[in-house]
Amino acid sequence: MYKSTGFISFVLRRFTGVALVLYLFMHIWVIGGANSGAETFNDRMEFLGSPLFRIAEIGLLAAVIYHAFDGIRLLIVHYFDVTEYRKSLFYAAFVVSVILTIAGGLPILLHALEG
Amino acid sequence: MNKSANVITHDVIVVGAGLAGTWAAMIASREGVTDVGVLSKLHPLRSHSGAAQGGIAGALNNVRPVPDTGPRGPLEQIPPGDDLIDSWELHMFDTIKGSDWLGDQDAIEIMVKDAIDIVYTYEHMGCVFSRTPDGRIAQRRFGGHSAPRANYAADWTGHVLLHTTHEQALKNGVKFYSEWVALDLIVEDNVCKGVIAMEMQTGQLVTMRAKAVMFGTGGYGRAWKITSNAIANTGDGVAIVYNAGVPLMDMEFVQFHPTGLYQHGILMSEACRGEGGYLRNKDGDRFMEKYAPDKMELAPRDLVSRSEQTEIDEGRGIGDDGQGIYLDMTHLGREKILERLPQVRDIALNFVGVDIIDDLCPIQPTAHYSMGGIPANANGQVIANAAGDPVVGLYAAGECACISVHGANRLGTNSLLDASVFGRRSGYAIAEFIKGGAALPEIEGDHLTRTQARITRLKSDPASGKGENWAKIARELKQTMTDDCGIFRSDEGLRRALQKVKELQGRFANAHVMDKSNRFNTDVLGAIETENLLTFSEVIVSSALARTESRGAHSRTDHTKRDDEDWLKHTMAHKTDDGTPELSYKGVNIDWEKYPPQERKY
Amino acid sequence: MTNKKITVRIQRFNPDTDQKPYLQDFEVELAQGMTILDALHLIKEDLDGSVTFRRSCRHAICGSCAMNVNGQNMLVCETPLREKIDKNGQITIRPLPYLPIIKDLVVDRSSFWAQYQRVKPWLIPPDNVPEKEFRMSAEEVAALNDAEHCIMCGACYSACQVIALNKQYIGPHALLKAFLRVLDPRDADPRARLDDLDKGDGVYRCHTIFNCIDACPKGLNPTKAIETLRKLAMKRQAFEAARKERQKTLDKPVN
Amino acid sequence: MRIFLLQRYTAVALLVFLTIHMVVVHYPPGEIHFSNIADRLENPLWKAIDIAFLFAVLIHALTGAYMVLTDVERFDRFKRALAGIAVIAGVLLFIYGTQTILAF
Ligand SMILES: Cc1cc2nc3c(=O)[nH]c(=O)nc-3n(C[C@H](O)[C@H](O)[C@H](O)COP(=O)(O)OP(=O)(O)OC[C@H]3O[C@@H](n4cnc5c(N)ncnc54)[C@H](O)[C@@H]3O)c2cc1C
Ligand code: HEM
Ligand code: SF4
Ligand code: F3S
Ligand code: FES
Repeated sequence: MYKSTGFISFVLRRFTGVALVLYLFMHIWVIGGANSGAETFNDRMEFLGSPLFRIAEIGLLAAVIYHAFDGIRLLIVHYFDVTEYRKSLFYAAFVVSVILTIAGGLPILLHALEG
Repeated sequence: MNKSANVITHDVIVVGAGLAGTWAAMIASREGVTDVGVLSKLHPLRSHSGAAQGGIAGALNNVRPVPDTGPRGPLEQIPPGDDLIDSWELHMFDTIKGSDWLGDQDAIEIMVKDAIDIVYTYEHMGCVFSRTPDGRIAQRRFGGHSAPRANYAADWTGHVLLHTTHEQALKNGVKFYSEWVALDLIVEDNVCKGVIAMEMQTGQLVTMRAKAVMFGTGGYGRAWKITSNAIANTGDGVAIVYNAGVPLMDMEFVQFHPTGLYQHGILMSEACRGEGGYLRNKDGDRFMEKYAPDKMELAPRDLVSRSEQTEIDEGRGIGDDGQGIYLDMTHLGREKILERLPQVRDIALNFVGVDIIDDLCPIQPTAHYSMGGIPANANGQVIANAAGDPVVGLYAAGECACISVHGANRLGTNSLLDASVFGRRSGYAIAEFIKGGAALPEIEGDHLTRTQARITRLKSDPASGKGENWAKIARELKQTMTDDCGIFRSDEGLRRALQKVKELQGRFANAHVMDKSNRFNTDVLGAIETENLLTFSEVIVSSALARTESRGAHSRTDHTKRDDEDWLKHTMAHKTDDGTPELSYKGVNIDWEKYPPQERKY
Repeated sequence: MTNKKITVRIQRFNPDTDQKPYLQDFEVELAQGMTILDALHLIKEDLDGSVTFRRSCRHAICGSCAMNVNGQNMLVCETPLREKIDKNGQITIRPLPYLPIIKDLVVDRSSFWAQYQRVKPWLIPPDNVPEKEFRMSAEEVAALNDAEHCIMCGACYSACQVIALNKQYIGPHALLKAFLRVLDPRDADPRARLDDLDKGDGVYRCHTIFNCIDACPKGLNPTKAIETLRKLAMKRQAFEAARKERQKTLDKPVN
Repeated sequence: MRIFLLQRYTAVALLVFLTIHMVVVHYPPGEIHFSNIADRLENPLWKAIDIAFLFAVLIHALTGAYMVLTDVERFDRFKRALAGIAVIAGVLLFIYGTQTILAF
C-alpha cells in the first residue's frame, strides 16, 4: 500500500462517493413515498426521524462536505497549474470540511438530543 | 546438435541494445530484414549510452565564437550567409590529432562526413536537442575540438539519443530479448554461427542461431576501481569474442576522464569545462597553464588527466587521500548552470553534497572509455587477423569495437558518433549480407554443454577451504589495474600487474557463488562478468607491456616519447591454446600527403 | 567519525521456493558517503550472494534501481543510506509495490513496458522533412524538457493506486511520453494520439492521486502532463489545425 | 470520453444545487413534512430546479459508480453491461423521481 495524502484523499473520495450513491438511492425511495400520497411519505419520513438516523445524518453531512471540497480541489487542479501545492490543497480541503461539518452538525446534534 | 527446445533462430542477432546495437537492428529491419532479434543483459533503455551527457560531434556550423573574442570567447549562432567556421575536414584533423595518429584515417573520414547526416537524422527521428535562438541545434565546445561542434540536449544527450533510437527500433518491429545475457560466441572455421545466451528470468541457457551476429556490447571501464562506467560495463562482448578465437585490437588504450566525481568516479561531464569550468589544485592554482597554455582545461582528456595525476603525485591533490582535484564552476553563475548542467549539479549534490553553483567540486581522473576492442572495418565487419580477413557473419560497432577512429585517444562526443555511424553502417552491411542470400550455418560442436558446465562449476561447492568469493577476486583485480595499469604505466608495474592477473585467473578456478538458484541469478552473472574482466585485463596488460612508447592515453613513465618508428601500428592480440595472448601488429591507415603524423601539442 | 551499525531489512522472495515474501535483516557498517545501493552491494558481495536487485549506471540515469525504501519509491543509487535510517537504526527495502515479483527486489515490469509501447512512443514525422534540422524555438523545447528527461524507472507507475487496481490504465510514465510526442511541433499526428488517449484507459483513468509526482526521482510532473492532455483531448480538432499550420514553417527560422 | 466531462460538469452543477438544497431544505434542521415541501413546490420554478438537481445528481452518481467499478480491472471487462445497467437505472430513477416531484 503506497501511503500518501494523495492516497488518503482518493480513498476518502471514493468511499464518500459510493456512500452518497447508496444514500441517494434510499433518498429517492423515501421521498418517492409521495408518489403514493402524503401518508406513505410521512410514514417513510417518520422511519428516518428516529434520533439514531439523525446522528447518522451527521456522517452523511460530513461525507457530502468532504466529497464536495475534494471535488472542488480536483476542479482547481484541472483548471489551474497548482500541482506544487498538492499537499496544502488537500489539507485545506480537509480542514474546511471538518469545520463545516462541525458547524452544520452541531445544530443537527442539538436537535436530535432535543427531539 | 539442434536437438531441443532451447534453440532460437533469427536471421540476425544483435548482442547489445546501446546505440550501436539498436542502430544496426533498426536499419537492418528497415532495409527489409524483418527477422532481427536483439539481446541485452539490461533492458535496452538501461544501456550505458543513456549516461552520455555532453553531446555528439558533427560540424553543423550553427554557432561560432563571437567575432574578435578569440577562440575561447562566448558563442553565438552564425547569422545566415556568414562565413562558416567548421567543416568535416577540420573535424577529421582534430580527430586524427586527438588519436595521436593511431586512428585509421579512412574510417575517420567516413565517420566525420556521416556525422552531419546522423545528427540531422537524430533530429528528424524526434530527439529534442537544445536550440540556438533561431531554432537550429545548439552546439558547445568540447576538449580537443577546434570548433564548437558538440550537438547537445542539455546534459542528457545520450539519454535522448538512446530513447529515440530504441523507439524507432520498436516502430520497425525489432524483437528485443530484454535481460538475456550472451555468454559465448560460436565461431567455427572462421564462420560465426550464433551465440549461447542465458535468459535471466529463468536461468535457461539457449543456443541462438543466426546468419549474422552483431556485437554492440559497450565498454569495459569496470576493470578499474574508479570508473565512470556503469556497473554492467564489464566488457563481456570483448571477452566472449576473444574466447571464440577472434583477436582484440589496441586494448592498451583506455581513456581516463579528467573529471570523475571524487571517490565515486561518476562522470562530471566534460561540458563542465566546455561551458568554462576551471581546474584547480590544492593551492587554488589553475595548473593547466603549465601543461596546455593554449587550450587550458579544454585540452584533450588524456593530457588533462595526466596533468591532474602529476599534480596529485607531486602532492598538490585534495581530499583525505590527496587523490582529488577541484573543479571550479562558481564563476559560471546560477542561471547558466541550471540551464545547461542541471544533471551535473544534481549528481554533485547527491553524491558529495556540493552545490557547484557556490562551491568547488572535488573530482579525480576516472577510467572512462576503451579505445580498443573487437577489430572491425568501416562496415562493422569483424576481422580475423592483421591482413584484414573478415570473420564471416560477425559484425561489431560501438565502444566494444575497434574500427580505430579513436586511435590512441578519443575526443569527447566522438563516441556517440562512432556508435551511431558505425552501428548504422553495420545495419546496412548486415542487410546486404542477408539479402545477398546468406545461409543459416550448421553448428557442429556442442557449445551449450560447455557453457552449462561453466555455470554448474560455479554453483558447485569446491573442496573445503579452497573456495573463494568471486567478488573478492574482482576487487583485487580492480585495485591492481588502478595501481599498475592506470594513467601512468611502467615496465615494472605492468609486470607486477600481469603476474597478479594470472594469479587471480588461477584463483578464479575455485571461485563460487552463494546463490544456487536458477531464477534471475545475478550472483552467477557477477561471477561470469568477473571472469570476463580477468580475460581481457590480461590482454590489456600484455599489450601495454609490449608497447614501449607513450602515445595518447597510453603513457609510460619509462618510455615517455611517442615512437613512430617502431610503434605507429595497431596491436592485435590472439588467444593461444594455453590461454595467454599472442601479439601481432597491423599497420595504421594514414594519408601521408594530407595528414602525416605531427607532434601533438595543445 | 565513529562507524555505526545499521540494520538493513530486505524483503526476500523467490517464487520457486518461498510461499510468501519475508523480511531478512542484515547488518551493515555505515560509511562516509554510502548510498543505499552501496549497502546492497556490500550485502550481496560479502554476506549473501542470493540477494537480488537490478542496478547499472549508479547515478540516477538508467532507471534500473527504483525500489521502495521505508514505504517510498526511489532510486537507491542516488539516495544516501544515512538519510533513510529510522530511529531504530533500520532501513527497510522492498520491491516496487503493485507489480509481480520476479525475485527479491526485482519486479516484473511487463505491463509497464506494454503501456509504453501502446502510446507509440516514437515520433511520427511530417511529410516535408527538411534537409537540415526542423526549427524549434527555445520555448517549444522547454515544454518538452521534463517529459524528455523521464528515465522510465517505474517509480511513478508503481506508486499509482489506479495501476494497483487496473493494469490496463496507460499509467503516468506512458502518458508523460505521449505528452512529449503530442506537444512536439514535429509530430504529424497528434490527433490520432489524442484519440487514443481519450479512451477509457487513457487520461481519464487518472484520479489525480499525485503519487506519481511524489515518487518521481527526476522531479517530473506526470499529473500536469495528464491534465494538459485532457484539455487538449477536448479541443483536439483545433489543436490539430494549429499543428498543421505550425508545420508549414518548421524549416524556417523561429524568429 | 464524454462521461468524464459529464461528471465534471455535473459536479459543478451539484455544487450549486446542493448548496441551495442544504440551505433551503435542511437548514435549520427540523421535521420535514409533506406539507412544507408541498408549499415550496407550489412554485413551478422550484419544481424545475429540483428536477434539474435530480438529473444532475443521477448522472454524477451513476457515472461515478460506473467509474469506481470499471477502475477495477476485473470489472472493466463488463463495462458495456455496466454502462447499460447505469443508463437503465438512471432513466428509471429519473422517471420515478420526477413523478415524485410533480406529485407534490
Ligand atoms: C558517463 C559517460 C558519459 C559519456 N558521455 C559521452 C558524451 O558526452 N559524448 C560521447 O560521444 N560519448 C560519451 N560517452 C561514451 C559513450 O556513451 C559510449 O561510448 C557509447 O554510448 C557506447 O555505446 P554502445 O552502443 O557501444 O554501448 P552501450 O550503450 O554501453 O550498450 C551496451 C549494450 O550491450 C549490452 N550487453 C553488454 N554485455 C552483454 C552481454 N553479455 N549479453 C547481452 N547484452 C550485453 C548491454 O545491455 C547494453 O545494452 C560517455 C560514456 C560514459 C561512461
Ligand atoms: C458538491 C457536490 C459534488 C462535487 C463538487 C463532486 C465532485 C466530484 C468529482 C470532481 C468527482 C470526480 C473524481 C475523479 O475523477 O476521480 C466525483 C466523483 C464521484 N462523485 Fe461527486 N461530487 C459532488 C457530489 C456528489 C454526490 C451528491 C454524489 C452521490 C450521490 C457523488 C458521487 C460521486 C461518485 C460515486 C464519484 C466517483 C468516485 C470517484 O471517482 O472517486 N458526488 N465527484
Ligand atoms: S516519470 Fe519519473 S518516476 Fe515515472 S518513469 Fe519517468 S522518471 Fe521514473
Ligand atoms: S498517481 Fe496515478 S492517478 Fe494520476 S496523478 Fe498520478 S497517475
Ligand atoms: S542504477 Fe541506474 S538509476 Fe540507479
